[in-house]
Amino acid sequence: MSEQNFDIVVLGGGSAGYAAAIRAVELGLTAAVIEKDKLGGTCLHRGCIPTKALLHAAEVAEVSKDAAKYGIKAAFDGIDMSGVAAYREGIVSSKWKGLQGLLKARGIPVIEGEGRLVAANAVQVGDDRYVGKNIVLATGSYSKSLPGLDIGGRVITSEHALELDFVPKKVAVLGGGVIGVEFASVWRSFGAEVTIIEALPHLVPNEDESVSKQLERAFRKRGIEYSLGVRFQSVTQNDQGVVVTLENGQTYEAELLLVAVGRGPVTENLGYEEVGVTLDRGFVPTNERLETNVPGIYAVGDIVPGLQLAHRSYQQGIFVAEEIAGLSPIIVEDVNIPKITYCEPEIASVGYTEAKAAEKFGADQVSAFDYNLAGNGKSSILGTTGSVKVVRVNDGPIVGVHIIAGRAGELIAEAQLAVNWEAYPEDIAPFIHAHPTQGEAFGEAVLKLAGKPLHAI
Amino acid sequence: MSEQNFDIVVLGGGSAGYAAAIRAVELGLTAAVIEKDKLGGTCLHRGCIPTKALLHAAEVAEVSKDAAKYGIKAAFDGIDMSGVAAYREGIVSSKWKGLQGLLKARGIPVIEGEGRLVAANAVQVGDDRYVGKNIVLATGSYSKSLPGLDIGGRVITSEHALELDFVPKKVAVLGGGVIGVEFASVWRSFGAEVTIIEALPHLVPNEDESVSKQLERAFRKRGIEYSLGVRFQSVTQNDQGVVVTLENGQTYEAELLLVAVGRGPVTENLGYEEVGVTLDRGFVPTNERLETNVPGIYAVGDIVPGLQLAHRSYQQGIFVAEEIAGLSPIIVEDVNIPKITYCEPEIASVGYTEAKAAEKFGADQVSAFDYNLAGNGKSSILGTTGSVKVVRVNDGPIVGVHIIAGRAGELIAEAQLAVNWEAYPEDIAPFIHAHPTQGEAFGEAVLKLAGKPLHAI
Amino acid sequence: KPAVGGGSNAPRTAGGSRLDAGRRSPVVSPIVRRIAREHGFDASQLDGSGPDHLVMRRDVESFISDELGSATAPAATSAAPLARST
Ligand SMILES: Cc1cc2nc3c(=O)[nH]c(=O)nc-3n(C[C@H](O)[C@H](O)[C@H](O)COP(=O)(O)OP(=O)(O)OC[C@H]3O[C@@H](n4cnc5c(N)ncnc54)[C@H](O)[C@@H]3O)c2cc1C
Ligand SMILES: Cc1cc2nc3c(=O)[nH]c(=O)nc-3n(C[C@H](O)[C@H](O)[C@H](O)COP(=O)(O)OP(=O)(O)OC[C@H]3O[C@@H](n4cnc5c(N)ncnc54)[C@H](O)[C@@H]3O)c2cc1C
Repeated sequence: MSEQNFDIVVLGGGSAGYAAAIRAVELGLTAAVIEKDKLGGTCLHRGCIPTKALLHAAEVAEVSKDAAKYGIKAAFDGIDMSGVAAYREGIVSSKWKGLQGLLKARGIPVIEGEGRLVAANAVQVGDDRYVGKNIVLATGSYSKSLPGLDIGGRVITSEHALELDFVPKKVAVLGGGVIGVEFASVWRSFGAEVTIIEALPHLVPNEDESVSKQLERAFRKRGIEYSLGVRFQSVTQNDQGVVVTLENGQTYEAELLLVAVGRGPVTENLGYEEVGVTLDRGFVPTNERLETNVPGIYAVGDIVPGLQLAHRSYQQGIFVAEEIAGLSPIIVEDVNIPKITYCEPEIASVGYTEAKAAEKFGADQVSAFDYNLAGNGKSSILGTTGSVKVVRVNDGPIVGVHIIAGRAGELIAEAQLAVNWEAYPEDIAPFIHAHPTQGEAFGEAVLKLAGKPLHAI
Repeated sequence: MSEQNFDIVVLGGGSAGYAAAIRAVELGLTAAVIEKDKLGGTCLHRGCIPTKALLHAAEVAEVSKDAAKYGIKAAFDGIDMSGVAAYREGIVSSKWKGLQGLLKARGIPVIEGEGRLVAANAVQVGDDRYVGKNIVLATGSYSKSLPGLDIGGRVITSEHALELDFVPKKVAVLGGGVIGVEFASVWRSFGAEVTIIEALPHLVPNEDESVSKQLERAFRKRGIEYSLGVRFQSVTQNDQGVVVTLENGQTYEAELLLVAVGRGPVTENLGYEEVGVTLDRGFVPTNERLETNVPGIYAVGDIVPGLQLAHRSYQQGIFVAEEIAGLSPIIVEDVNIPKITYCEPEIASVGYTEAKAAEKFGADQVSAFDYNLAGNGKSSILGTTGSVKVVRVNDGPIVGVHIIAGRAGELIAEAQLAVNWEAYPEDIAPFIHAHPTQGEAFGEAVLKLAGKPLHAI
Repeated sequence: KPAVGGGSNAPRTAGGSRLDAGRRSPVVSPIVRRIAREHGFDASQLDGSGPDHLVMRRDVESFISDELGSATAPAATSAAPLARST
């Protein structure tokens, strides 16, 4: 039984937790990270990084299949899943090594083991007690299921889907959100027949409706099937496969069912409630400065209600360290955090959808322009279509940007600055985007909203 | 013999000219464009667009060759140059159609024919006279050669290189600037042996030296040879090929020599001097509001000394129309215009190089950080390396951003806003970039300069 | 040397410009506009030292330190970025 003291004890070494620790030591504080599994958490080992590796392998497959369109002779000859696995694991392990080195270089102890909150200022790991002037809870999230839907056998979650050593012939995906459409996209590129089952009326239902509709069209063209607006009822499985039944009686047969219905917070049996931390459906509510109801205990990352994204986790981790150090960092609202969905075509957005902006500012107070990428040279060269929609308050700032296109993800960085800095289209208009880039489409939409369209009417 | 009157008569229908006309009619002015060849000019027909199509075909070839690294089975089987040509021509002709439609919808007459400035307010085309309250000269540029170096036979310029119906076995490229390295990159991906001959000590000599050096390393790895710092002396050609001799006596044999030593202004024998427009080595000097020494005559695009880029042409075209309309548009300095070189790896930059910033602001007044993409997840996933360098004035704004990486081009849009809006690293730091993107590398460099590195030391 | 331009990022002295309610100088940086707003004035009422009177960040910052007697922090650290109710 030992006791160690730190300015900050961080429970959970995912994106949110390690960012808090890094920023803390930069500010001259001492910090320790307690991690029961692998430093880097969901994002590095089971989330962002390995899925994006699969998605890039899928892109390579698509490029190889389509090469003739560009005058390149190449014969696509299938997927080598062990090669895909080696590539994916190689990326993850090199990033993992880098991250471990980073914390080591910073002198941040990473304590291996399962931690439990045992007091408002202490976490216990086995026999050892880690006392912090402040505690940061960062225990992350897990793949949820639906009531009565048991995971196991042919009914899998994203963790399992990542590691499949074969390409299913036919697969059903429950949930048309980010994770569902990303796996659907990969499997389709790898040659599977895919059906997505989404209870809401649209795929990626959190995006601007025009983006959802374009994704639906694009997926249909790619041969990805989907059922929208009808809820899942039950699934049965046997040696051959699964049969999924919807509430309207419709059934789907497949080799596997991926359950991608969201991520729940990891907060059970960790001592949170015993120490007095209020939970709300398992999540940890905080004030806008990320402090829980117990003074000195903060929460960051996926356990905090709102967007579940790695860069929000980084931001919150940094924020809390600065807050504890007395720096009064600025608050970034969830709506102003960029979101990317890495299916093909990609989706990227920041700020209000057109509908939400109309609700918030009044329908007659907002204008939007959706620039079709058919007018964008670089997109045509890449063989991709889609659009860039920009939403502004009239005589006011840009409040939303919504993009769908191959490679859309990189285009949101600029929009993030525009929205967070409350730029008017008129502020951006004098700075013509480099030609030919996909980013020009954002420029064209902005020029149009500034009343001076160039390659648009 | 007819005479027509307009508010603005634009001589030359390239990027600069048509942009001026479009903006003019938006502002309620009347405008006509005189074009002797094809609307869209160099950029659309012989420049930006067709070269970027070739570069994308090259990318497809590289992806096909490398597919196994990502677990994709694909057999690369060579280049089908007629397929490449069909793809390239398809893109150009569809953009051309779109552009013609755009001007038509705007009601802008495009007069076919070779124009000649015959008075301070008039351009003559054949028997017809077009009188403008203002004249905008936008006659663009052509591929230059060196004194004593005749173009012809196996000694070609970019216009010819674009349309080659075969892949040369071995090719020499004179000039390691943008156009030279882009063609070198394409040909190498298509299987040619390539040697670049550059008189200055570095490839892409206008870029930050660290970028030039990284490009040189990357090209060497790709098997692209180069000779730096020694000047071209002469070339001979026969049925078999060319022999290039440098001033130090070194010779290079090749099938073809591409001359890519810059672009000269198209201003000869167009009546400019007769009407009193001062020329400087063929270029048209202007004041900072783009007016020539003859009141009412403006110049835009490649004939104006400085960067020769399509988006600068758009910007200048728009600027002049607004200036004539009395809107007092803001001036964007050349240094703050983004530049992209689309070779593999791509280069993108805006603002001052580290060396230029030190010269301008004082070496002890600037700081720079070069974030290595080895630390960037998305770049590793894409299989690309490189770096993002950010240069700031201490306690002051970001004044330069220099990127080299696969797909770097799209990353410069954000940097363009940061530099032109005088952002401090501290202004950007709270807005963590979406994960995983290549744009995060810019974010990491900025965080470091703001004194709060995340994935860096 | 390009014909356009004049070194807008140079730390040129901004010269004690005063607010003038009748003035409408160009402002193109939302950051510059915001720093001014957070200090209770409208940046476009300054006589900018950039090309064509463009109001540069240095103009706003020197006005704040000379006239308001306070130092400026980078815009983002000084306040929450938005009060988005129109
Ligand atoms: C398939 C998938 C794809 C995704 N793709 C993206 C994407 O592309 N971009 C993006 O921004 N986000 C993506 N996400 C979301 C992203 O992974 C999460 O938002 C992020 O990982 C949350 O970070 P966190 O630190 O809050 O939690 P986590 O990363 O879950 O980390 C929590 C850590 O706490 C540890 N822990 C838990 N309990 C204890 C305990 N009692 N003791 C010690 N340690 C404990 C866990 O082992 C874990 O390592 C994806 C998620 C998934 C599942
Ligand atoms: C190989 C290559 C690649 C390039 N790649 C890029 C790139 O990726 N990105 C980028 O930004 N820039 C690129 N550029 C540069 C870009 O093409 C030029 O900066 C741009 O085209 C300049 O526009 P402009 O309107 O000034 O001139 P131009 O496009 O040259 O247009 C001038 C027009 O005037 C017409 N004209 C000339 N004289 C007369 C006359 N007497 N009467 C009537 N018409 C006349 C010509 O026919 C022509 O159509 C590239 C250039 C080349 C050569």
